[in-house]
Amino acid sequence: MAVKEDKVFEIPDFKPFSGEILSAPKGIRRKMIPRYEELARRIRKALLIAIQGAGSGHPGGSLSSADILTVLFFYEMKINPANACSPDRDYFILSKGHTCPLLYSVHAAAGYFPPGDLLTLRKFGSLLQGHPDWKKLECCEISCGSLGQGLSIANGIAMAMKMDEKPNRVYCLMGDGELQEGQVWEAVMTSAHYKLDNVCAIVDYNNLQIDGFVEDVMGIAPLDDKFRAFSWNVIKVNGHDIEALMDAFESARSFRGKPTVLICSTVKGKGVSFMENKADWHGKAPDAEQLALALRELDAQ
Amino acid sequence: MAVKEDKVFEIPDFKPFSGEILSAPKGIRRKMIPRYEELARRIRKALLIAIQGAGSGHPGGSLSSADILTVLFFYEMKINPANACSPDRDYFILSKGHTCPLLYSVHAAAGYFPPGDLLTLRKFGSLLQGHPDWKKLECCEISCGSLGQGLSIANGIAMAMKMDEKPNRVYCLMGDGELQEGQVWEAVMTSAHYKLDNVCAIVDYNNLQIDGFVEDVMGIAPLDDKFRAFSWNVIKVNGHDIEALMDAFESARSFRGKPTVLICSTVKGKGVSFMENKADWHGKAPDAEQLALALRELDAQ
Amino acid sequence: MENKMKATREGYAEALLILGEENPDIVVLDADLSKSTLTNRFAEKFPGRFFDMGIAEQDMMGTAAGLAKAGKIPFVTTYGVFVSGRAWDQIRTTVCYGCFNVKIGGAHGGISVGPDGATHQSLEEIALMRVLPNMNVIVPCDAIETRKATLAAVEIQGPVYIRFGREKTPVITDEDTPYEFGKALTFRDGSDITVIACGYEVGEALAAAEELEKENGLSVRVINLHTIKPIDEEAIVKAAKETGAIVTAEEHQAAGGMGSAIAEVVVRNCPVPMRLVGIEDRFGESGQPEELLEEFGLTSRFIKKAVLETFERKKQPAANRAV
Amino acid sequence: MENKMKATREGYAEALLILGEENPDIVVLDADLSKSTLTNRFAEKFPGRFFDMGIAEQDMMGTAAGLAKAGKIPFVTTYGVFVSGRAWDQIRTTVCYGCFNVKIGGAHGGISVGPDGATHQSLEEIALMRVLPNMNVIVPCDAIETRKATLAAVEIQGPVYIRFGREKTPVITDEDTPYEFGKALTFRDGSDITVIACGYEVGEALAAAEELEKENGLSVRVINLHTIKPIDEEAIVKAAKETGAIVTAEEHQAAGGMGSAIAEVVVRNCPVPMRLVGIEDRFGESGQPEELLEEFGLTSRFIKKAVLETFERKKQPAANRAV
Ligand SMILES: Cc1ncc(C[n+]2csc(CCOP(=O)(O)OP(=O)(O)O)c2C)c(N)n1
Ligand SMILES: Cc1ncc(C[n+]2csc(CCOP(=O)(O)OP(=O)(O)O)c2C)c(N)n1
Ligand SMILES: [Mg+2]
Ligand SMILES: [Mg+2]
Repeated sequence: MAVKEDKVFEIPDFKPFSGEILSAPKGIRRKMIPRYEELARRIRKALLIAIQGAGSGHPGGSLSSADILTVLFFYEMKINPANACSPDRDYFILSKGHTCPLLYSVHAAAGYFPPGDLLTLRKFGSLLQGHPDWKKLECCEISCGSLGQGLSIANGIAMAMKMDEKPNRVYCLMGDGELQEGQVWEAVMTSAHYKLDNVCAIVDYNNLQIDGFVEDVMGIAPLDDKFRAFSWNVIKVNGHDIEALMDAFESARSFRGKPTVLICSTVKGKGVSFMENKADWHGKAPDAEQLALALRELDAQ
Repeated sequence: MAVKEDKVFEIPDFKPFSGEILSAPKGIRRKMIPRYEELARRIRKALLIAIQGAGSGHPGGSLSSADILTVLFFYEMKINPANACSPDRDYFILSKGHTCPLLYSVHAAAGYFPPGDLLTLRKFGSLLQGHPDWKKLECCEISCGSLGQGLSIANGIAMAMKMDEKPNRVYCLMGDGELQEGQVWEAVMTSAHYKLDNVCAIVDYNNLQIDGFVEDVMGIAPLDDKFRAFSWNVIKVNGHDIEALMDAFESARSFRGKPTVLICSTVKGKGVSFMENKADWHGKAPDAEQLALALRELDAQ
Repeated sequence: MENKMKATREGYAEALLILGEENPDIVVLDADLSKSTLTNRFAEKFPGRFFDMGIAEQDMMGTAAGLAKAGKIPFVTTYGVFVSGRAWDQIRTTVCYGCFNVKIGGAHGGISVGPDGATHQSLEEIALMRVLPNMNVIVPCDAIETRKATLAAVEIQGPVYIRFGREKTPVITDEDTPYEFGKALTFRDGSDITVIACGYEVGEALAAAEELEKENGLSVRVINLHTIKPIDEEAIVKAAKETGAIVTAEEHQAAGGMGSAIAEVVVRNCPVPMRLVGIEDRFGESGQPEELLEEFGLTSRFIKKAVLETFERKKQPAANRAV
Repeated sequence: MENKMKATREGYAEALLILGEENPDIVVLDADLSKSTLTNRFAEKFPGRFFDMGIAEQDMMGTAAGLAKAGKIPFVTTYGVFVSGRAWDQIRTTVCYGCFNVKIGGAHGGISVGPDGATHQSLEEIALMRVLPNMNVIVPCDAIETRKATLAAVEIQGPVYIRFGREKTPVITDEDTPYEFGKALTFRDGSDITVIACGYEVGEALAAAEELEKENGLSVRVINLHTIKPIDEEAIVKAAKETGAIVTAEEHQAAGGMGSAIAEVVVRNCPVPMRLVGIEDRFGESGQPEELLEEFGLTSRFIKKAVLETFERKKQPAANRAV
């Protein structure tokens, strides 16, 4: 079945799921796992549609983090989509900026901006830049795209919260390849040194970077030992298991005296069989036909 | 006893000790520990005299590494003072460039240049720059002074040796404060990833940096766990025990498949009571009186 | 020739293959971008001489210096913004101060990188690199010149920065076009005004010059300043003296880059009216390369406008010279 | 006033204490050099608002951005060479592109750092910082102006780079000297030629001007260009128009720095003969500050020489203007 290259795909309707979840008290959300799964599926569809529309972008690492961010934004974090900069919000710092199609889709799903805007991704004049520009789109919190810088920023925010005795938490998502950047380890030292237990780092451990498998390009294993040797609280979790992620985030939240890292085992390209575990799908847009196939696959799950 | 500020102190005579050691076969050197101790003492005296003459410089971290470099240059490494760039030499990369008064003194002791040159340290037109400039003084191998860069360079040399199937080893001395630089951890990853067992890193673990104790400024403990988590072979050793250092270097040399780090416990300012364990003596020159006192103390040991 | 399009990164990759064949000391390093920088071609052909350093630009630069120390000739390659900016202190202290024989390939230079947006559009490397003692800086105008420049870089002892781009751009030279490191090329003679350009802008400058001749009867000299450091003072001073006005064009911040280097030469030797066409102190944005070149004022029509204005100033000495 | 000597870093430290008192949002970060940058004084007074980040300039810069994101006003301080060069990509992408309210204190600027030598002598920061969109760059001339500039930096929303030095230097302004961010100060009027200087070189320029008046009867205008970005185009163009020749002086590479920024303004508006006094594309060396200022051509006699030569060129229009 051939798909016309200029076909415009429609961003899925998030409301039935995101609305229901966001209006539920936290205690109840635990029982809504299937809705989270459906929401994550729609977020995956949205980001793929956005990337196809843009003709470029990064599907692999967006798909691998999709469940994590769904849980983070719709279960764990204190957010206020009507007022992105609300002073009592928790902060989310995307350090692996290339996976902003995911972040944008999550934002759209939560109601920060109209989901239709996702179709402007990477286009001239769009608020949805190829890598986030928070001066254009405030809910992104920071501008990023140069890897390895997010955790330092997260630490700075967390230090300010401690100074002001505010309870806001700070989350930071990094890639496994990204951990090769020395600045990350400087920041890892800082979080531990200043006992920033309001910091929760999340590693999308999908085993792939651009040039291939992380262990082939520049090995980072054993990652849990590394974080432990840097005096962090370490939680290993399946990054595609909604309930396990909920548990992990709760556990991180209640841990005192040390920052926590969630090392999330994930599959790069998760949800789209032909993208899964393929370095080639790190930074390539699907064409219309591939997208149609991907959407069908996602629907069938 | 007042010492005149313009008194010129004389660089000790290294020859009787350095000459004897260097002409002895390696097997015999083991039995010459007292001579090493005397040589290290003279090197300490020389570097203090040089710093006092310069009116500025870094005694603390020079004194703490003095025994290590004495063993390295006079026992462990293949060196050729008559031809600093001899192709079969082992390489020494000083990463903590501020402690070059020590490196220069070791070089002078080994005969790379006349010991009298030490009195030109940091002076206008001198080959002995405040931080090493290898274009002026080839035996320094590289120019340095910006912390955290040495191990990367060492890795590059080691990779070239592997490519060319050459047995030359590469040693790199770093400070404990210096390990806060992210580039160090990038390099630590690289040495392990490329299995550079011809690299031997040495950490002068003297617990102090400029602003105070390392654990107060930005903690790096537990250091052995960190290196192990980065897949290194770790040897902990007393950095002032000549024989233990000899053992450690030998053990490092025979270890295959991984780079080795010698984590050397040391005392900053070692050998001069009023400098020992004092952050203030990191980068301050003694005046003539203080120097005279220091030299007397060293002589009495 | 007119219509042939080829990315300058292709020229870099081709040169690496030639060099790899010729010289066993050539090694290539990349920071997880070998598919974009096209160093993967070298990696396939010479796997033992290619090192992927992961996403660690600082370490990559230091490692390259070590390789150079041991006699290799490393080509360190990644996106220009990261290789020049993330590793600047390493380039300064280790590579330039130590004067090691490290060749730096800065890929994806300029705004034409397109949809990736500001963070990936390298607009400051010329400024960052030319200020460093011992550094040489080359910005070739097309794929063929990039190949020649990369080959020539090996003849220079010491650090060299070569900037190239991602997008296919017109091939405006051919195999016979002379290339000499440090020597500007006059691509078009003219007497009324001179446009000095580098990289992609050379083609835009030529297009502008042609139209200016046809439409306005202006005789416009066009100089391809592929080597920005050391700068060809002679060609610049000659142009200033002979044509009395200069417009510069580069895919870079107007401040601090090639135009700025030319302005330094001009005021020291022969002050004439100038305009610097470049990016006006803004970060880039996402968009198609053509959209961006237009938005950021880098297409030939902006050069035309600058030429006409500057030519006017040349004719009105009172207004633009000393009282 | 003449003979008072005080290091500009003292002015920075004083300002931090005043700001700390006035504004609870002021925080200070240092990278293990607080005793040299004198941020240790702030640390003693406001321990809860001082963060030693260890020897990790990149992380320090990112942390500062995070603090700014959360409403604090961080002053990030360490040696200029490390703060500008080691953390350049962080300054670019996180601080400047994100336009965070981060103030950067670059200590130990210039060759006058002395015996530490090349690695510690920051000679490129002006070039590195002025090329960045959203960045503001200030190089005050003495301790009092440094205090004022540091206080003023807080009034500016967004990133500011303030350069100051290690050595005691003459205090040439007083409490009443006006300081306005972005506005050049004419310290001495003159009609034959203008010397525009920043930092330590302002004092050398004044000395040169006085001698030139006495010895050569020249009327030399001296402008203190404390703010290099945004640059005071008006004052520069006025000087070019009214005096017809400009000499610039800075303790920085002659290429890419303040002189280069002025040359850009001059050629775009009013081309006149210029000479750029600065470091001629060399790395620094160990030595006493005075020896180095002499060796690297930065004392008043070099400014004098440049003024005389440039004034000659001004008088010979044929040789230095268009044919
Ligand atoms: C400093 C820097 N260097 C290089 C790049 C180019 N780059 C973008 S994504 C990427 C690979 C990232 O891999 P990983 O962190 O594993 O991300 P994921 O697999 O989650 O997509 C690289 C090298 C960059 N953005 N920033
Ligand atoms: C990149 C960089 N940042 C800062 C400095 C300034 N500096 C010189 S020595 C030093 C402290 C080093 O401490 P450590 O590594 O423990 O050395 P040691 O105790 O052996 O002297 C600092 C911060 C520098 N030289 N390079
Ligand atoms: Mg990955
Ligand atoms: Mg130490």
